[in-house]
Amino acid sequence: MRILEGEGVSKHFGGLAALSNVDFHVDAGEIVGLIGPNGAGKTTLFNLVSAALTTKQGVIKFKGRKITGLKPHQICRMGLARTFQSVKIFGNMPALTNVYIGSLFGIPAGTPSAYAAKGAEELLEFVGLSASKVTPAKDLTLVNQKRVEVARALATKPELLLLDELMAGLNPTEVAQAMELVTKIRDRGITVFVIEHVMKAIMGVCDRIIVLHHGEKIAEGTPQEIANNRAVVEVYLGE
Amino acid sequence: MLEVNNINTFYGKAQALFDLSLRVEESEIFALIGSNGAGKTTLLNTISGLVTPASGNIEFLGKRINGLAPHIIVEMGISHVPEGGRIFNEMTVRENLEMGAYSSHAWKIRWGTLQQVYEIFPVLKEREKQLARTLSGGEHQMLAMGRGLMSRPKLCILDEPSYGLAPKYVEEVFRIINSLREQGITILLIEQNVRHTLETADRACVLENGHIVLDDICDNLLQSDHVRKAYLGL
Amino acid sequence: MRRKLLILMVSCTMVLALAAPLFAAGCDEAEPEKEVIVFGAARPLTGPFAVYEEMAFGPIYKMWVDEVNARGGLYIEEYGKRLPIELKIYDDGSDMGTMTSMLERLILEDEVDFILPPASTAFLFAAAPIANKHGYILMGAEGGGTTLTPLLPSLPYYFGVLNYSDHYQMPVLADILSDAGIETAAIMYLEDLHGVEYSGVAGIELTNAGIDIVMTKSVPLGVMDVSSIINQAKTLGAEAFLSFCYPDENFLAIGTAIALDYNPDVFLTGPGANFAFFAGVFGPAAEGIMGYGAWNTKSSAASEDFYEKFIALYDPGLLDWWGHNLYYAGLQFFEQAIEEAGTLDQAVIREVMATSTFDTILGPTWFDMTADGEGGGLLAEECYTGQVGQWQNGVFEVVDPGANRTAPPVIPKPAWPAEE
Amino acid sequence: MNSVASIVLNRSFQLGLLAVILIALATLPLHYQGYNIVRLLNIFMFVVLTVSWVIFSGSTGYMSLASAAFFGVGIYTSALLGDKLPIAVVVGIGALVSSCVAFLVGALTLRLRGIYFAIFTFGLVELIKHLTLWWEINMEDRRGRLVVYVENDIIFWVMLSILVATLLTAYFIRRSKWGLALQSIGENEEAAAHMGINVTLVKVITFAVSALFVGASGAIIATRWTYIDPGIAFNPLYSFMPVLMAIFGGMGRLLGPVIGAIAFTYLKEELGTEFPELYMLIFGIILIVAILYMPNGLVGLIQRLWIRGFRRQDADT
Amino acid sequence: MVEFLNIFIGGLILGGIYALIAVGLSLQYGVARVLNISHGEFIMVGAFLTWAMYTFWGLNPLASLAIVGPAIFVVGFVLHRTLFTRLRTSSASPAAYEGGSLIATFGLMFIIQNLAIITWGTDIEAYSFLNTGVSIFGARFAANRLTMLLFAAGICVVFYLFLARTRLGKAIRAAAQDPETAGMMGVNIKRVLALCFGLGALMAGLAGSLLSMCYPIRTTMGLEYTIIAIIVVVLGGMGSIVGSFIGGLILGMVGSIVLYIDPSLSLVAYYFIFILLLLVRPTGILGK
Repeated sequence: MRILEGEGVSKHFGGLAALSNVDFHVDAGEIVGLIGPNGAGKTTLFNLVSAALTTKQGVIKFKGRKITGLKPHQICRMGLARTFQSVKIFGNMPALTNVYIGSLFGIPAGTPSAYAAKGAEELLEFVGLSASKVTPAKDLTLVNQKRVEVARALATKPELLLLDELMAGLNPTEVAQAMELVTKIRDRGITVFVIEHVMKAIMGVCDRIIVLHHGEKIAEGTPQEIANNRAVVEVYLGE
Repeated sequence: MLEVNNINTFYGKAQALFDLSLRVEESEIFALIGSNGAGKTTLLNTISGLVTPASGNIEFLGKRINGLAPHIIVEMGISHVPEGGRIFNEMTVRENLEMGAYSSHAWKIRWGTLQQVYEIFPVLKEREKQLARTLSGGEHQMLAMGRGLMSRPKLCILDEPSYGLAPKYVEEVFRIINSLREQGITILLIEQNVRHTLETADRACVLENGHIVLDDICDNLLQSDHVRKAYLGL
Repeated sequence: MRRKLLILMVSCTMVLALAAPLFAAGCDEAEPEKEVIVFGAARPLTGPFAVYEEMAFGPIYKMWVDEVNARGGLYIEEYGKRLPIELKIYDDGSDMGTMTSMLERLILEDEVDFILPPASTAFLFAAAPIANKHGYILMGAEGGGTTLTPLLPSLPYYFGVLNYSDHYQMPVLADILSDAGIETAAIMYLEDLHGVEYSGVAGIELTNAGIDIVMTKSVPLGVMDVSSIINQAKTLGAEAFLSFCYPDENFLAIGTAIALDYNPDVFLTGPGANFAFFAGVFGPAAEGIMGYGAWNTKSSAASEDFYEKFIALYDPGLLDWWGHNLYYAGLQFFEQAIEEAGTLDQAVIREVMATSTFDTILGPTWFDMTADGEGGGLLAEECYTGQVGQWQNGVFEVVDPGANRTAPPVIPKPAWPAEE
Repeated sequence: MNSVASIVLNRSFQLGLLAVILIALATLPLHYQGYNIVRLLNIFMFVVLTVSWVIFSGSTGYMSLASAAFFGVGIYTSALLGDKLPIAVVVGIGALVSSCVAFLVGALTLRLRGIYFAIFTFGLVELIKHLTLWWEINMEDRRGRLVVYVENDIIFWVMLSILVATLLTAYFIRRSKWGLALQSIGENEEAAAHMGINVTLVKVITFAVSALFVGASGAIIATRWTYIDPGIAFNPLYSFMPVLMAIFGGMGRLLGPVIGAIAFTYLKEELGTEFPELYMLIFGIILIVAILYMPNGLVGLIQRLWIRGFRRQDADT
Repeated sequence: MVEFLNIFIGGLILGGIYALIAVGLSLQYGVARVLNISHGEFIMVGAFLTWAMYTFWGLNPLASLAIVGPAIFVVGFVLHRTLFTRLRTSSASPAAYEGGSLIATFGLMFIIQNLAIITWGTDIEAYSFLNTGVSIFGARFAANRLTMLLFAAGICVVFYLFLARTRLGKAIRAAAQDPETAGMMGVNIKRVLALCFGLGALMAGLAGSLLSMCYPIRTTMGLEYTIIAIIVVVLGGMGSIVGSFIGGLILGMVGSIVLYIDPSLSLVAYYFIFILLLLVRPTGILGK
């Protein structure tokens, strides 16, 4: 089943085409990777899907329903959550409150606050941060802030999670932990769509990879296919 | 060349560096390895004067530099290429490079230096008149490094030069780091790409929670069990 | 826990702060012997209206207080002795809310014996009901207006001294203009009570006198360029240009008219032209410019004396040839009424003021009260020294037809001086 | 010490104390007619303005300079309807009209952030002022209006009610889910939107709610002024003051703006009466010294002293 | 044609003075991060110094620019080195610094105004300088206003070249974008920030000097000019010097046109244009 699909999605900034006519889809239960050089339009695509930017050309569907034109909070409540390339946490609030807000507002009918609080604690533990519950989020390290973002996104009870460069700046050991986290998220029945530069990670966890270059989709396939794709090697992977 | 002796640094109330010492010798690539939050960037900021250590001292070419303002430290020959590049987006590529040569001795010879930088990074010459924000990610990092070289540094501090770059550009960055050493510039490097870094650098130290736990030549570190387990994921 | 304690501590402090003055008010000591008469006022020492304090009523009430005290004070029969005057001036910062509060503070908390008026028409309007409620006499100095006239029956304690648009100025202007054979006039007025009233009354009076008003333009407060208006008046060939604005705009209008070489037969401006420093700013260009409200040293011997006293104390440039003698006369009237009443009881003094005529620098002076004698009053027409003035050879001459005139009007006015 | 503290910290004791203060205030005009009524009235007004400002701007970080617009709308409501309807109804209408204006402004300014929002709202005050002026002069040939006169004690009671309503609203918003949403908007609006918060709705409604109290206090205070014109009603002072008072008091908690407004109003009046010639100078110096030495406002200072006091006590025992 | 010239040159005159008032504020906010509410007070002080020197010593107002500018620059520079530097280093965050400096400039406004009132009183002052007509293709303008325009334009151009071409100018622009990184490049940040504040004050002082030739002045007029300056700066885009020029010119032109059609609507038009433009471009004309 296609949980997310886009047809002819384009975006222009001024005269510059950030995305032109991209078709893509994500199937339920998959982990899909989105790679490409900086400025290829990866984050723009995420922004369009999550409605941080408005889609004027092309159609994006989530669970078969057209979501172009909806507001971010509506998309979130439909079950699509995301994290951000540059972290956007609620810095002066404790880590737990960050997650709590996700569970309070992320679900259409809202959650009774007691349940929400309990859920938030569980999720913080899930991402391995139960020790820093009361620390203001801005005092956490970048890695932990990204984890808070993941927990916060999960708190909205999503069916699809967009992860934007979760692993940038991590050392190989930390990358391995992050990969494990992504797999665990999928094991909870959540479809994952990731942007990553760390090839080892992307090759290791993704079922399928989409490659963007200059706003166009240049390749799509299993990690094996991508690694051997001439065009991808040329513009992105290098010899 | 650079000697850090027993420094303690605080961020607000939290101590970030504990009694930390290290030495960087002339014309070597010295790498700092550690997980996020270990204090690597704090250490670099302490060296370049953005953060003042609470105690201890830092000497560069035999002169004490801790407590001096950043602009004086630049003048003495330390150039800091910050994490993420932090180029001036609303200025042209050329103006960014000129800013790199701001310190007075470098300013006088900036046109000569500019030609040298353009030789190392030909793409910057092509983009000379563009606003820096129109550059792609790879070019962005080139500009940051080029700008760092404009001050004719004796010691160049590179804070995660490959952060967020496509694999193809990561190769390019390491190639450039190597070529800098060949020109006689000493380099202090932070990188997450641990294997690549240890293969490129001469010596490295491992920083954990504000303490140095290992300090050795890279070949030894590559063999170390601790490094292999904690940083290479093996 | 600390936070709760903190909340508690602060609330306690609040309660104490509230209770303290109540307590103090509750245990008033026995009334001591009266030693001094206190006059209180909320005046604009700062803010945009501060200019009034410096140039209009301010110098006059200070001068008057000093004079009275030099004589030993006001003789109050009730106490059988002279009591000196003390001033209690608060700064209202040119803010209406602050002014009303300060005025009530003076009356209720400081229990001053008398109050002096705040500055500007709008503030007078707001002060009058407060003064009336507490039974304090309010002499209106800087301000007054047709809007207030219908309210007079409800304001028995209000005594206005300043002349204004239909309080004789515009009718006199209309006479002067029609006598001189002026047929067309252009009006520029400020979007403010003053401008609206004057342009409205001038419209009626001039039209009645057969003068055609060819242009009426309003400008907002803070306007920075009026050349389009001057150009238009020039194009229309208006023989008289009337600027019902404040000094800022009036100065701008004159400067622009000089630069654009628009020299109508009559150039009249509102507040600004009446100040002595005006002639200094414009030099020979001031010649022939008219303004409303007028007196000068030739008006009477008493005026001459007042002028001498004033310049002995202040910079002559501060002199106001419209209101200064009126404010001073108002205070002289007030002073004599208090002594006549022989008490500080304002109701008694009010009756004296409403029914008596006293000698002031204006000559015999009285107020025209509302028909039933129960309301407030305005200075009588006969008391004014002049309604319209004109700069002639450095003197602000009174050019009203009739006995007040000190010089005939020069119409058309002389040309602007040639470039230096 | 301990037993006193436990009594003092007892919740019902605190509530009781609050009730006593409230009753004391409410019955004050019955036995006292002096100037303190007016003084308290002014303080109440500024507390209302400041707390209303904080309800929206304090948590969302959008610095609104529109208070003067809502205040002025309230004032004009009173000027237009004051003599036709009972004063309580007029105040209610003033509140509602202000709130509607705020709703429209909020809906219009959604795209503006930071300083642009602040100056936009300020420009709006000026636009409304000049439009009203232009309308009065060109369409009605008048300038300014007389407002119906109301006794001080009535004004006092109405203002006290508005104050209580404002404080209660601020308190409950702060403690509710809604307050959390506001706070998260202040921390990071984009993230808040992606967490399922309807940021537009939350902002606009809060803005409209905060304007309710500002409009109401404008409507009632106008009756004290008795004569108003656009320049008086839409005085930008009433946009700046709440901001200054809130920062002066410290915005970390609800008490900060309250204390800030009280201290500020009191200080301003006392200086203006005690040192009329030098009060701006002294006031300016106090502001600068305050900002240099009390980075967290008055409340921050009190807290610091308080904690220090505690430490000393601990050290003594 | 004459009418067009009247409107056009009238607009340039207004626009020139608006731009000059705004550039200083833009520099102070854009680089030094101080939204200077006391900006208008510096304008007022400049105007009064010029007036005083003209009235008492007969000094040509244009010559007094050379005295007023440097004097006010020093005041601004010292103020920043003492007050604002201290505030900046003690502030927990950039946002806290912006709030704190806003309060501090409010304080400054009160202090400067009170000192000016003590020195010069509160009455209106004016003097007549070059108040003669000059004819340009049949349209007449006051010579003092044209002089004001020429000087304002000259000052703005020199200032623009300073920022675009010189080493210090580039340092200022770099510091505006990222002060910390500029420091890493060898820029003495404390000095550059103080310099910017001083230069902002200097521009205000010069604007005041020029204004006093054409308009009556009062010690209480500062805030009105501050408001104009803030409006122009926001219209142009915060931190963009060129934006301030354009914003000033747009307001000037709009003002001139509306003054021609219906003077009473001029202020309404200013604010209407301002609000409309912000709604279309939420970060000003040249903002990012």
